[in-house]
Amino acid sequence: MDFSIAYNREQEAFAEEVRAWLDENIPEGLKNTRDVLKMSREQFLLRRELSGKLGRKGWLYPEYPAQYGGGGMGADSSAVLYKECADRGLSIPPHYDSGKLAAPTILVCGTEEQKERMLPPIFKGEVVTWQLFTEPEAGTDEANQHIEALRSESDRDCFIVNGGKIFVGGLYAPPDQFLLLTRSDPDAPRHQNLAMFIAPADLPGIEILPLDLFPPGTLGQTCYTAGDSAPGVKHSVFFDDVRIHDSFLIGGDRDGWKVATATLTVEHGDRSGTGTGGVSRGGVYIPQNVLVEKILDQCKNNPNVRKRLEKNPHLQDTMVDIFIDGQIERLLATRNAGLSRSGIRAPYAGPQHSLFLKMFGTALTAKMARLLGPYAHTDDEEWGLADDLFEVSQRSGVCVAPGGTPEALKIVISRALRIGR
Amino acid sequence: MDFSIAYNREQEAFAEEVRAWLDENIPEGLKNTRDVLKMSREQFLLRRELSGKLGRKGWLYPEYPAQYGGGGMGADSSAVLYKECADRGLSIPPHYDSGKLAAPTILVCGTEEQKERMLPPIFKGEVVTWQLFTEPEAGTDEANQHIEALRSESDRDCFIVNGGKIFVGGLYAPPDQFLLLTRSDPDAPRHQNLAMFIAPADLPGIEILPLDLFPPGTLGQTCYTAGDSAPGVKHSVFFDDVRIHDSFLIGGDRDGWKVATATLTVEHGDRSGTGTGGVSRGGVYIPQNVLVEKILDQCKNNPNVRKRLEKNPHLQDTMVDIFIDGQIERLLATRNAGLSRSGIRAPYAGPQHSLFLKMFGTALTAKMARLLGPYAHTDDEEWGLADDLFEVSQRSGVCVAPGGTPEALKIVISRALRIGR
Amino acid sequence: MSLDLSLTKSEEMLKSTTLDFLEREIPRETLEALLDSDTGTTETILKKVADIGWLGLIIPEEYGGIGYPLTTAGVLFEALGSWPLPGPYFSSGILGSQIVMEAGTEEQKQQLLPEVATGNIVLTLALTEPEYSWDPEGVKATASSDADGFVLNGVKLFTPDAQAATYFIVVARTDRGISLLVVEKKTAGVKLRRLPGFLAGRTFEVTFDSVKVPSSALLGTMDEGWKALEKAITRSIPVLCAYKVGGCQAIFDLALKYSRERVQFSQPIGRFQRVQDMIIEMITHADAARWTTYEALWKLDTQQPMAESVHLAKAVASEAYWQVCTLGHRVFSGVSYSMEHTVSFHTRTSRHLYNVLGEPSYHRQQIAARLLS
Amino acid sequence: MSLDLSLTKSEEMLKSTTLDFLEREIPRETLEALLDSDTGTTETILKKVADIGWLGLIIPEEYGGIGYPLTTAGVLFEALGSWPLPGPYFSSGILGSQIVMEAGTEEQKQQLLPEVATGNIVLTLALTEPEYSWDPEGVKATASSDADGFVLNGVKLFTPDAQAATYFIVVARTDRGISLLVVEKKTAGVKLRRLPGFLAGRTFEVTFDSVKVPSSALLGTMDEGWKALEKAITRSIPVLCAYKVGGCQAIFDLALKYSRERVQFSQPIGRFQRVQDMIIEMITHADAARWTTYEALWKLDTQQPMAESVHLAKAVASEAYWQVCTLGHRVFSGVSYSMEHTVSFHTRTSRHLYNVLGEPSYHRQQIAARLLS
Repeated sequence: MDFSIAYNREQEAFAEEVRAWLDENIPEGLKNTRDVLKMSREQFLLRRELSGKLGRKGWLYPEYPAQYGGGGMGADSSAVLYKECADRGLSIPPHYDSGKLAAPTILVCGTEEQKERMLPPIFKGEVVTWQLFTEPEAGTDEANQHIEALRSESDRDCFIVNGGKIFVGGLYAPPDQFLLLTRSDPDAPRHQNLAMFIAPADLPGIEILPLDLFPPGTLGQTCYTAGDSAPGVKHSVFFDDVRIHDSFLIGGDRDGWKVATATLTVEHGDRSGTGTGGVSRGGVYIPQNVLVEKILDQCKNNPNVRKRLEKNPHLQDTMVDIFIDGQIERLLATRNAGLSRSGIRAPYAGPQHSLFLKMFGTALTAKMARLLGPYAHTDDEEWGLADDLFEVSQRSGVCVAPGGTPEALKIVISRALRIGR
Repeated sequence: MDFSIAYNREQEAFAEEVRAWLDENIPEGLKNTRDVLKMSREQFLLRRELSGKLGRKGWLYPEYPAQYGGGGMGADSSAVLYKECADRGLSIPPHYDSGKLAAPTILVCGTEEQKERMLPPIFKGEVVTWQLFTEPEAGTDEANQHIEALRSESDRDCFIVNGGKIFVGGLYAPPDQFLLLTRSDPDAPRHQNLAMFIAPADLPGIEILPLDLFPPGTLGQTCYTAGDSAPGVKHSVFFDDVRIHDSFLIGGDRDGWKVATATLTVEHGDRSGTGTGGVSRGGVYIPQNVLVEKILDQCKNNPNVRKRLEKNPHLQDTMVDIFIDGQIERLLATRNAGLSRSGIRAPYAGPQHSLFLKMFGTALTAKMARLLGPYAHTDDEEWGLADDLFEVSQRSGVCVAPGGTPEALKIVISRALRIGR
Repeated sequence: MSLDLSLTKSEEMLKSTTLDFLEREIPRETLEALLDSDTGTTETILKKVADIGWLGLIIPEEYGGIGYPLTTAGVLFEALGSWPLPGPYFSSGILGSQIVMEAGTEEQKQQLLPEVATGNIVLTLALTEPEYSWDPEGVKATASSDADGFVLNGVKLFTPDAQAATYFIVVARTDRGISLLVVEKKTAGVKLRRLPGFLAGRTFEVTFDSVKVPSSALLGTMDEGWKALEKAITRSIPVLCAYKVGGCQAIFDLALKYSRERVQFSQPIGRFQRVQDMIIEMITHADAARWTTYEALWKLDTQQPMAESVHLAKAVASEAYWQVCTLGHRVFSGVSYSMEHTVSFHTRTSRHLYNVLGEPSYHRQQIAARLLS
Repeated sequence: MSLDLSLTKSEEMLKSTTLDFLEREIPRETLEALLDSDTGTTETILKKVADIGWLGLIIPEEYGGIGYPLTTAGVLFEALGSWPLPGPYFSSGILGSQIVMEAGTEEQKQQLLPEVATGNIVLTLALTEPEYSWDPEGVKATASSDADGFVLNGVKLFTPDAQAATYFIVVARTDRGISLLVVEKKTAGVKLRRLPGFLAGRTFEVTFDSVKVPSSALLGTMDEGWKALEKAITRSIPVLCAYKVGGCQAIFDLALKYSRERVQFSQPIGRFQRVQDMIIEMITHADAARWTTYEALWKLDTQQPMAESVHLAKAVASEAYWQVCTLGHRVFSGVSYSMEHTVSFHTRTSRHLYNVLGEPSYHRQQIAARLLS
C-alpha cells in the first residue's frame, strides 16, 4: 500500500504552472471570507470573474470532456488544481453554484444537442446554476414533488410550470439557470411522474425571494476551508404559469426520477468513480480539514485556551477526540480517493464519508463549546478565536440538511449495502 | 416537591419487624453470590426454602391480594420489604422465577377458579415458574410463534403441544410450571392465533436442556445488586406430543396475544401503577445501584485505581460520566415511583427507565474497561476488584435481550408516545 | 417515604398564570423582536412582570418580595424557558437578589431588594474576564480604595444582560481578597459593547476604565466577597436549569407533535425508527434535566447537602438543552433553519446559556473533585 | 500522488493461502477448543504455522525469516483476526522477534531469531505488574546482578500467552535502569497462574521468586532496555491492530448477511432502520480501524514519522473491535449469546485485546501530549 498524496513529478510541474496562473489571474481585491454572510456583492462578482477565467482555461471543470469545454484532464491533475486553490482559501468554483450537479445530469441524461448547447456555458463559467429540488412538502422524500410542469394544451412543445421551491440557491440572486425537478404527470405512479429541466432563471412568472435562515453553510458539515462555496443565503422560488420550452427538458417527460437519482448520487457523495457514468468530481484530492487544524492550533498556541486545558486536563481528551475523528475523516476520504484511482466500485463508501463528515460536524459544535468555552460563540474581532471560523461553524453545525440529511444518507448507504430499499 | 425516600415512622416500625424476621428466618449457610454461575444447587435450595418462608408470611408477593395468598400490603410496606432484603443482597424472590410475570397474567386474565387454584402456590413460594415465550425463530417478534397447541381431535378438553422454546428459564432445572405461549390456530390471522397456558413442567413429552451461553445475568442491564434473581443458565425446552388440559389455558383459545401483551407490559418495565390492572411491582422501592457505587468506591479508595486516575486525569471524566448516568437512572426510577404513588399514568416512563438502564449497562462495560483497565476483566480473588462484580457485569453487559431488547423497548416507548405502531 | 413529585396548588397556579401571561403579552412577533434586541425586554414588559411578582419571587417579604422557595422560582423559570422569554429576570430577580441576600449588609438589603422586586433597578453579575474562568483566580479586575471610595479597572467579558441592567455587581480584587461592588451602569468610565455572533446571546464586554465609586458601593465585607458570591451562584444555578428544562420540554412537545403530523413517504415521520429514536433521546434528555434540576432545588429548599446535586443539574441540563435543540433541528430539518422557527429561538438560547454560570466541563470537574475527596 | 491502497500480489496470495489454511486446519470445533485452552495452540499447529512461515514473516532472511515488511504481517494478522485464531504467533513472531531485533546483540539475534522462526522457541513479553502501567515507572521487578548472572524477583501480571511461551522477555529494574532478560519458563522459581475470568483471555500471573539466570540472559545492553523495548512495541502495535481489523470486518460481514436473511415481522431485519444504523456504525468502526492501521504500517515500512499514527491506530482499532462486537450481539441478539457463536468468540477476544500493549486511554494520552508539545 501507498498512502502518499504528495505531488509526483508531473503534478509538481503542473502545480507550478497553476500557481503562476493564479498569481496572475486572481482578481485584485478578492478577499478570503470565511463567513459567507459577510461576502459583499462586489466580492461575489470578483469570484464570478475568476470563475470565467478558470472556465476559459478549462480549469473550472477540469475532468470533464474537452469537447464540451471541460478540461479533459486526469484525476491527478485536477487534484493539483483543487489543492492549489484550496491553499489560497478558494474552492472550485469559487462561489455557490450547482453547475457541478447540472453537468453530470446533462452529460449522462442529455441529448447530444443539449450537451453541446448546455455544457460549454457551465464549463466556461459563464452561468451560475441553482439546484431546485426541495419543496415545502417534499423534504427527504424527493420523489414527492408537487410543483407541476404540464405540457401546454395549445403548444405541445412547451411546459407550463406552477408551484414553489424552498431552501434553494445561495449568494447572490438571481442565478442564470435552474436544475429544476417537477411533477409532469399528476396521475402517473410514484417515480414515473417527474420531469427534469435545465431552465433559464429569467423567464416571465419566476419570483425569487430570500429566506431569513439560520445562516447555513457547508462549513460545519464539511469542516473544510471553502466557505466560499457555501450557499450563505437560501431562497424560495415561485413559478406562476412559467412557460418552459421542451428543449430544456432533460430525459423524457416522465424520466425525472431517473435523472434526479443520477444527480442525487453525486450530491450524496458517491466519489467512487463510476457512480456518475465515469465522471469523477476531483475525488482524489483530499482537502485539509482547516477547522480541525485551527482548533488544535488554538489548543497548543492560544495561551488562554492552553491554560484552560491545563486547568481542566479532561478537556484534553476532547481535543484528542477531535483529532481522532479528523484523522478518520481524512482516511475515509483517502480511501475513497484510492478506490477512485483504482476504479474499484464500493457504492457505500461515498455516502459513508459524507455521513461521517456531517455527524462529525454536528458533534464538533458541542466539542468546540466544551473545549473553547464561550469564545466559540462569538465572532468578535478581539475575543473570537481564529477569525470568525468557530462562530460560523457553530452556526452551520446545526444545519445538516444541505447535501442530504443524515437520514437520507443512511437510506442511501443501506441501499448500497443491499439491506435497505 | 419532596424527593425523600427515607422511611416514615410506620415504615420504620415495619422495617424493624422485617429485620427481626429475616434474622430469624434466613436459612443458615445461605451465601450472597454475585456470580449466579457460582451458585450451587444447595444454595439454590436454601433460597427456595426462604421463598417458602416469605410466601407463607405473605411477603413474597406483598402487594397482591391477600384472598389468594398475597400480602395485601400497600406500596410503602412492600418497599420496605424490597429494601431490607436488598440490604442483605437478596432479591424477592431470592432466585430466578417468572412467577412475577405469571401472577399478573392469571390475576388479570384468569377465571376465578384459576385464580384460586394457581395463585396461592405462586404467592406462597411453593412453585417456580419459567416464562416460555422465546422461540428459535420468534425473537423480538413475539407474535410469531411456531410451537403448536392444537385441540386434540379425540379429547376436546386437551391440547396437544409440539415444538420448542429457547433461551428460557434459569438455575436450576426443572421448574414446577411454565407460562407458555403457543400458536393454537395455524390458519387464523396474526395476533388472533395464540393461546397462553400455565402448564405443569413435568408432563410426559417435555425435555429440558441447558444451553452453553455467555453467562447471562441481569446485572449488566440493571447494575443492581441482586445477582440472585438472574437466570444464570438458559435452557431449551422441547414439547413432543405433550397433552395439556384446558384447565391450564388462560383466556380463550385465541386470546394468547392479548394475554401476552399484559405480561410483556410488566416485563418491559411498566411501573407506572395501572399498567397491569392496578398491580404494582414494588415500583416505589428505588434500589441502590451497587455497581456504580463499587466503581466510585474503587476510584476513591483503591490505591492502584486512584493512582491510575491521577496519572490519567481525563479518566476522571469517565468516572463523572458513570456518576451522572447513575444519578439520572436513580432519578428516573424515583420519578416512576413518584408517578406510581400519585396514580398518574405515563406509559412511556416504565420502558424509558428500562431502556436507559440497559443502555447504561452496556456503555458501562466499556467505561469500566477504560477506567479500571484489565482488572475489570478478571474475577481473580487476588487481582480482581470488588469480588467478582466487575467481571460478572462485563459478561452480562453484552446480553441485552433478557427482559426485552433495546429495540423492543423502543417499539414499546414509541407506541406509548403514540408515534409507533 | 414522603416522596411526592407533584406541584403544589400555588405552583400549579403560578405555572398557568405565567403561561397565560406569555400567551397574551409575548406573541410571536414580540418574542422575535425581544430575542434580537440588546436588552431582551422593554420598559413596559419589565413593569408588568414586576407587577405580577416575577422579580421579587424569592426575595423575603420583609424586603418587599413574596418569599417563595427556590422550587417555586423553578416552576416560573421553566415556564419562561418554554417560550423562551429573554430578559434580565434571572440576572436581577434571582442571581442578583441572592448575591445581595448573601453578601449585603442589612441596610443594603433594605435599600436594594425592594427596588429589585419592583424592577426599579436591574442587577447583573459582572464576573468573567478575558481569561475566562469561574474560579477566583480568574478575577483580575482591581478596585483600589482611596479616601472617596474605590477606583475600578478591568474588563468583564461575556457579561449577560448588561444592556438591560442598571447596576452591575462587579467582582474585583481588593487589597487582601475579592470584593463585590454595586456599580451604576451610567457611572463615568463604564463602557459597554455587545459581543457580535449569532449564538453569543445578549452578552457584553464591559470595560471599567478608572471608574470612581463611593465606599457605599461595597457589598458587605471588604475582601470577603467570594464566599457569599459562590453561595448565591450555587442557589441560583438550579433556577437557571429549570429555564433549560422548560426549553427541552417545549422542543420535545413540538417535535412529538410534528412527528405525528408531518408526512413523508406517505406516512407520519414518527413511524420511522430513526425519528422515533430522536424523539426518545429528546424526552430522555428532557427528563434527566428535569429531575436533576428539581432534586437540586428541593435539596436547597430543605437545607440538605447539595453541592453535587447543583453541579449535576447544571452539567446535565446544559448538555440536555444543547442536544435537544440539535435533535429538534434533525426532526424538523429544513423548516427549522428559519430564524423565525421556534427551534431556532431555542438553539440560540441553548448555546448561549451553555456557558452562563459555568459550562458542563467546569461542573463535571467539581464533581470529580468531590468524588475523589 | 502515488496513492494506491490495494494489496500487492504476494499479499493477496498470503491472504488467500492463510484463509485456506484456517478453513482446512482450524474448523469450528478446533477453534472452540483452542479458545478454551491455556495455550491457544497445539504442538502440531505451531509446527504447521512455522512451516508456512507465519513465525518468521518479518524476521530478516539472514536470521532465518522471510523478511517481509510490516504491512504484509498486517495482512496475515488481519486474516487470523477474522477467525479469530488464538495462539502466541503475535507474541513470539512479531513482538518477540522485534524486541530481539531492537535490543539484542548480533550474536543473540543469530541465536534466537531462527529458533523463533521455526517455532522451536516461543517468546512472550512479561512487562506489566500489579500496579498496571505501560510506563517504565510501572516496572518494579528487580534483577540484581551477582557473579553468576542475575537474581530475578517480582510479579508480572496480565502476561499474555505465558503458557504457550517457552521463554519470557522479562522487563526488570537493574542498577541504573531497566534491562531485558530472556528467561526460560522452566527455570526454577518461575511460577504461572492463569487468571480466571470469562474475558481475561489467556493472561497469566507470572511470579519470579529468586530466579537465577545466567549473564547471557541479558538482552543487549544493561540498563538500557526500555528504549529498544518501546521501539519494538511501537513497531508491533499496528500488526496487532490488523488482527482487530480482521475481527471487525468478519463480524460486520456476518451481521450484514444475517440482516439480509433473518426475518422478523415478515421482513428481513435489515429493512429496519434501527438495524441499518447498527450495520452502518459497524462498517464505519471497521473502516476507521482498517485505515488508521494500514496507514501506520505504511509509515513504519517507509520510515516516516509515525508515533501519532501508531497511537491513533491502537486507540481506534481497540475501541472499534469492542464496539463492533457489542453491536454484533445487538444485531444477532439471543443466538449470539451462545458460547459457540462466532460473535462470542470475538467478544471474548476483543475484551482481552483491548488492554494488550496499552488500552485506548493510554494511547489517547500519548496523543494529547504530542498535540500540545
